[in-house]
Amino acid sequence: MSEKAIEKQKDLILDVKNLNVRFETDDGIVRAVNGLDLEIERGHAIGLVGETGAGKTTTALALLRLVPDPPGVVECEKLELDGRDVLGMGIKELEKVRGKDISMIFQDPMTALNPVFTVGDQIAESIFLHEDVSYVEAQKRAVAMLELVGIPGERAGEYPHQFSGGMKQRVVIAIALACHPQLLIADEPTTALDVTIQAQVLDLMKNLRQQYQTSLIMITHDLGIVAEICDEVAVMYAGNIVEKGTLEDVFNRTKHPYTEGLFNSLPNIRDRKAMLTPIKGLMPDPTSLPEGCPFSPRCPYAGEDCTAPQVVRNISATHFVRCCAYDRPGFHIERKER
Amino acid sequence: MLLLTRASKRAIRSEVNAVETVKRKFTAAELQQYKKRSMFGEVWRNYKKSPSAMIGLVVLVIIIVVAIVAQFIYDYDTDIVQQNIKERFQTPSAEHPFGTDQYGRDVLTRVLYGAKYSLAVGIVSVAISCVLGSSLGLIAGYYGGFTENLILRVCEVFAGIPSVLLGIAIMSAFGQSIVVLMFAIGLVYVPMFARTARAAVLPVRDQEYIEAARVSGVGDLKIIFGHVLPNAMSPIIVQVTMGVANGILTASSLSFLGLGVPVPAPEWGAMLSGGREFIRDYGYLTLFPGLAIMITVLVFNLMGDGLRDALDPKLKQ
Amino acid sequence: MFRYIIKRILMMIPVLLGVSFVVYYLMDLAPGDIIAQMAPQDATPEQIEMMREELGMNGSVFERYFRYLGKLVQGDLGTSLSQKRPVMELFLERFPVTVELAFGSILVAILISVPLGIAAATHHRTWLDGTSMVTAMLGVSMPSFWLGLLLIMLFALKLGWLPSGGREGFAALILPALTLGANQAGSLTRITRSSMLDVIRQDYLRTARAKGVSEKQVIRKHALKNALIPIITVFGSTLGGAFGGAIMIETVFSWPGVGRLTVRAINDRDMTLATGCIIMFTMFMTLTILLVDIAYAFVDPRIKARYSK
Amino acid sequence: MKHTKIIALLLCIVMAAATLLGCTGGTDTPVTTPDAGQQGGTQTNAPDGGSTGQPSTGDVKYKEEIVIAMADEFTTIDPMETTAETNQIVQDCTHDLLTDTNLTTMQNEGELVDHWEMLAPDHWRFVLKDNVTFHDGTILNVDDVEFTFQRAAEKSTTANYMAKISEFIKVDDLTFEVKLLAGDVDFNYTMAANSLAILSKEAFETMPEEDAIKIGTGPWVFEEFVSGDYVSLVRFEGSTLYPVPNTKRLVFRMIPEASARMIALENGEVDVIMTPNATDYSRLTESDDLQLITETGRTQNFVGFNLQNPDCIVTDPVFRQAVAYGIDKDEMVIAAWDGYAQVSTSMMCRDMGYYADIEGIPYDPEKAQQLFDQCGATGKTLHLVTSDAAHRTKMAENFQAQMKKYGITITVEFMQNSALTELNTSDGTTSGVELYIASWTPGKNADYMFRNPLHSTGGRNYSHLMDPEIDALIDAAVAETDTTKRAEMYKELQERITCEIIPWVPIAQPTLTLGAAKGVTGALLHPGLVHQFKMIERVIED
Repeated sequence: MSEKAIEKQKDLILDVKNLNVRFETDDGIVRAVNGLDLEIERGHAIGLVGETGAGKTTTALALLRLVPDPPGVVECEKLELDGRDVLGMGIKELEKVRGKDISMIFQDPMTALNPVFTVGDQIAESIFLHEDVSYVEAQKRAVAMLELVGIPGERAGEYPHQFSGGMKQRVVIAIALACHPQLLIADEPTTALDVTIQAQVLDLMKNLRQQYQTSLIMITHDLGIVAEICDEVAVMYAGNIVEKGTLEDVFNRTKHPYTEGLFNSLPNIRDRKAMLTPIKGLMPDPTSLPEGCPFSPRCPYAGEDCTAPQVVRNISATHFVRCCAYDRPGFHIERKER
Repeated sequence: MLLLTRASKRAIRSEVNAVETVKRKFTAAELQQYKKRSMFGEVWRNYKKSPSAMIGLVVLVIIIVVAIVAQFIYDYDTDIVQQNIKERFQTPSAEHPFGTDQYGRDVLTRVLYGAKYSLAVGIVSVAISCVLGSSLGLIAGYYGGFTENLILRVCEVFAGIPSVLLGIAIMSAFGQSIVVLMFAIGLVYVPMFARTARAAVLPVRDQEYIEAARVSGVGDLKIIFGHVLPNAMSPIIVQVTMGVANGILTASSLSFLGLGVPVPAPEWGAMLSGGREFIRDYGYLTLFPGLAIMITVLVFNLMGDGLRDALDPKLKQ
Repeated sequence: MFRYIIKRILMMIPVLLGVSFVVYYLMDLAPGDIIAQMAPQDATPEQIEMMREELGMNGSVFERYFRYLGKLVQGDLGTSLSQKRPVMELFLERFPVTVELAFGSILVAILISVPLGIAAATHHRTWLDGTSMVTAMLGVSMPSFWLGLLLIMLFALKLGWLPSGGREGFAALILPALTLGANQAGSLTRITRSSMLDVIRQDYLRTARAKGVSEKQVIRKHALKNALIPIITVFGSTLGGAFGGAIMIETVFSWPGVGRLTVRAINDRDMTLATGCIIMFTMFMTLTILLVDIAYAFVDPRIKARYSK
Repeated sequence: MKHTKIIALLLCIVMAAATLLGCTGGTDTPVTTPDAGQQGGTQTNAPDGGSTGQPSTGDVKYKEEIVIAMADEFTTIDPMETTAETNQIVQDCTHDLLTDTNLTTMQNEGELVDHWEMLAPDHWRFVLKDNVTFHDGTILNVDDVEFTFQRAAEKSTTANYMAKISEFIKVDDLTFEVKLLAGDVDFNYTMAANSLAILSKEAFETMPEEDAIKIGTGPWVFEEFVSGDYVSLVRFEGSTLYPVPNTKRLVFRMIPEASARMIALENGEVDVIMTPNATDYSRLTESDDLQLITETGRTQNFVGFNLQNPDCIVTDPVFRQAVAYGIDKDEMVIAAWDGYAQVSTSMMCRDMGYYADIEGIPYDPEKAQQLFDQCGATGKTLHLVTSDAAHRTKMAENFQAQMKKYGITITVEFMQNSALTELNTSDGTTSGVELYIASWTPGKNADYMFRNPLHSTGGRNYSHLMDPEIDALIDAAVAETDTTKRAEMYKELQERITCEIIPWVPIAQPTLTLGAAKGVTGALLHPGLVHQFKMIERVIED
């Protein structure tokens, strides 16, 4: 009864059930995302954390249905954006949704902008496509958008190569936010930037998000950024979410051995002399994932039961973990003191 | 796989550095040898992946075998020189699968026997332009400055003249023979190789390991051939394969204009040229040599394409 | 930009002088000369000497070359030995005809290769890709004169749709342009494909898609303009190839262009005409490449910026 | 995915092959090769262009424009600048000569000259025809002839003709006399040189040279020339020497490829084609819409020997005899001309004055083999040079094959025609030439036939024959006024050259041919390929 009530309360902007993405290549089938479930409430910001190759970007692309086909094959039980079924959409409808309701900021601003069009045109294109305005009007709004991200409007007529990396990322953000999308996916927006610029860009995103009440998926491997911007955290490993919860849940009540490993491998700000404890081993080869829990070969707590298919376990209403060790009586993990 | 290769290459490169500077006992050549071997395996593995390139290779082997076997089963004097006017213009039949030509000679015999001319002209001329052009390109790229400028200008002169016209002019000047034909075509393609080789050398020229070799007193020639050349190898190999294709085509063009191999050698271009007059009634006279040229050229092009992909795995990403 | 163009044009001069010497010298090496060609069957030795002097063919090859060069640097290509008309006049009379053919063929090549290349790239590793590439490869591998003969047989003779040669009306251009274009299309398709494949992998196309730009627009607007850049760079050499290839095509299709004029001049040992034509040919080809480079700057803002610096 | 690529590849190859086969599918039709004897019948040609062919009014309709496809390029309308046949064919339509060869009777007749008189071998009198109009409306008189001669004397192509003249005397407006430096009983032939076409003096005085040169007396007026493409003429409405042609416009189009010319003719793009391919002869004769116009040729084709080559077996008369016995000329005629040529038994051209029908050397392979063995030629390798003209390359290739039967290897080198001329006219002891294939078209008189290629001072003595007896015989024959004695001398020359000295082995005289649409008349074939189209016309049926 209460569960149902909670469900009703939830105002989901995104609801994904059992998302699978695989790439069929000459060298074998790469399973990039495996049965991922994800729910995001309107106005929330969720951090998608994981190592390189965990399938974060692929997940993001799958949400926009932008996984290149071939070789990519996407299978999904349910993919709803703001209550609308994205899966069943025709290509025309989909094009209307992209950039309008859901936008994405890409990792590398150096390559994300088309070198042969002016930045103004690139922003205006998005507005022109989705809003019922003339192209002149779209360009005016593009200039305004540029100014909003802190670039003088008169630079709208310049080409990407005339901008620095940080400025380019601002342009990319301007493009993504040009039509005030309901959901913004930011794929490591700051990784390619200098530390000082990173802070500026993050600030900008934070402000804009608040201004437009945009929901956000922040893809990153930087837990610091997550702590700063997000309300919730989802930790990905080998194409699936292994732990999800509020910031509090995941950061302070860490449950999954992999999340534990992630935290342990962070440098300790208070004790700089302390040794780092990296996670042993490498990510499994996505062409031949181990049976059961994909993390088990690297997991210090691995047991016989880990080879069975993994089921999600609710720790609390907001906190989930995908680890069978919690079936073992009295199981708990050890986190280093920070 | 790609990452591994690159990483291993980088590793080998730094290894070379270390060896060169610290103890020179381990010769660079040995390391190159190792590198080459692993590279060859890698290239072959990549090459095998392309079915069209493999078809190209197989067909080429067949053509070469045919060219060789034809020399033994046919007698030049009786099968090539001798005519049989009474049996001229016989349309393809069991006895003459490709028919007979205006002199009553068997076209199949001539096409098979003629394979060696096209292959020889294509291969030798490209060998000439490759050796000459690559050396010039390497020298230009390695030394730079005035030498480079001079070589580049001279190459521009020869590259500026349309290849068929240059070919005609050379053939007119030195007379008609297969050797002149080879040299004419060879010369036509020198600038292409020079440019390719130079372009390949430029990024390598200032690499540390070259510097290291130079500092440690290794001779220029040794550096060029031991260190610089291997790096320019991939584009040159591709160029050679494509060059043979172009060479055969240019040779057939010159033959078609009546400036090729002297009669009665059954060079395909010359056969085409001879059969052109009869194309309406006896189309097979031009069809078969034309097909032979096309297939041979196609084979080299397919191989060139395959090699390019195999040598430059970037495209396979 | 302007200075850059001037520099390029100045660099052309030594090359053209080199071309003039190479051709002149080769022509001199060639056995037989124009006098033997022109003299009446019963000409006397005095008469031959007289003709030699009249045509400026007396003296050693270097003497003659430097005399020729003296005029050449003043922009005078001399008079054709066989036709007794200024070489420049003859060249300019015939050149537009070749340009017509070359551009016609380029047009054909582009119409074939750009859609084919794009289709191949966007359907990478499908049957469409394979077919396109093999078709392209066939185009490059066929001797153009042979293809020309086959096309004449089919369209002029069997079907009677198009004229077999000559230059009367637009219809006469179709077969030669098609023949030459098929040849050019081969290499152009390959370049379009690889350039397109390169661009298709670029992140900015993903950005465009994420913006909601339709797939058609992504290819036509965002990808093509970028893919065009390398295509344009080879356009210069393609045009050069078309000019070179025109020589064979002009022979097969009786196309009265400058290629045939030049081949004839070489055969006639008409040194001034042959040398003059080849110099002009080379000059036009070099200028075309320069023009293409400038056009390149207009498509790619990055390069334009580099020039203006 | 891998499979699709292979399938695509195969598909392409199959498609390409199918297209190609489609193009050449017509090869099944059997085409009989005509034998050499069949080609005697000359197609109907118009009667002598000068006298008849009045435009018949009423029911007969003529095609307004006739297009003639030429093999070579027209380059200039100036008769004194060229000896190329293509130019001369066009110039023949626009300009006239003092005397010309009547192509029907093969006799030298007056064209602009009404009649002439040899006052002495070195003194000639010519009387021009009355009321001959130039294209600019002026009437031809002696001043025009004098002007033409003066211009010719300054031009290197024609200077040799003028060098013979010591004095030009104008008697009246239509009569002039010419005094020569040496006696020449054949001077009237000199005046038939195409480059000596008579120009209008007044035109040169009132117009720029490039326009004046176009003014002639012929029935056609120069209209337009597009380099490498075509040259067009319109009929001369004021023509007085010749009747006004029934055709309004005459276009000479350049189509270098013989097969392309043929296709153009079949497609109706052109009305007449020059030198059709031998393989197309049957197509022309069998078609309902086309015709083959033929005429006995007067070009002697031969395999020659360089008699001055110091260390070569070709200087051995036995060897030369062996070659003469050894060549199967009939076979060579099929190989080179598809049978359309007349086998030569004598070195002299048939149908020339003083031709004696001698037996010559017959084909006898056994005898040839015996002679080859006797002189030790068997197993030797010899080098043959010739030009790249199609029939010569075919002759060479066939000769090569024939000699192989006797165990003699012939290597062949093709060169550009002027290169061959230069090589053959240079010093025979050093030129390195062993064997050559060439041809000789004696357009004029019998003396010309012998002197040029066989006299030690001859301009085209390719064989480098230096025989005082032959020289003396040639000199004596030209000075002989008694035609019977002269005929005997020429017969002796023919026999000695053909059977005894053998500086060359005569092979054949190819038939002259033109391809034309049905209804075309008035084309006259010229042995030197300067065909006459002055009175060409085509009747069209409604």
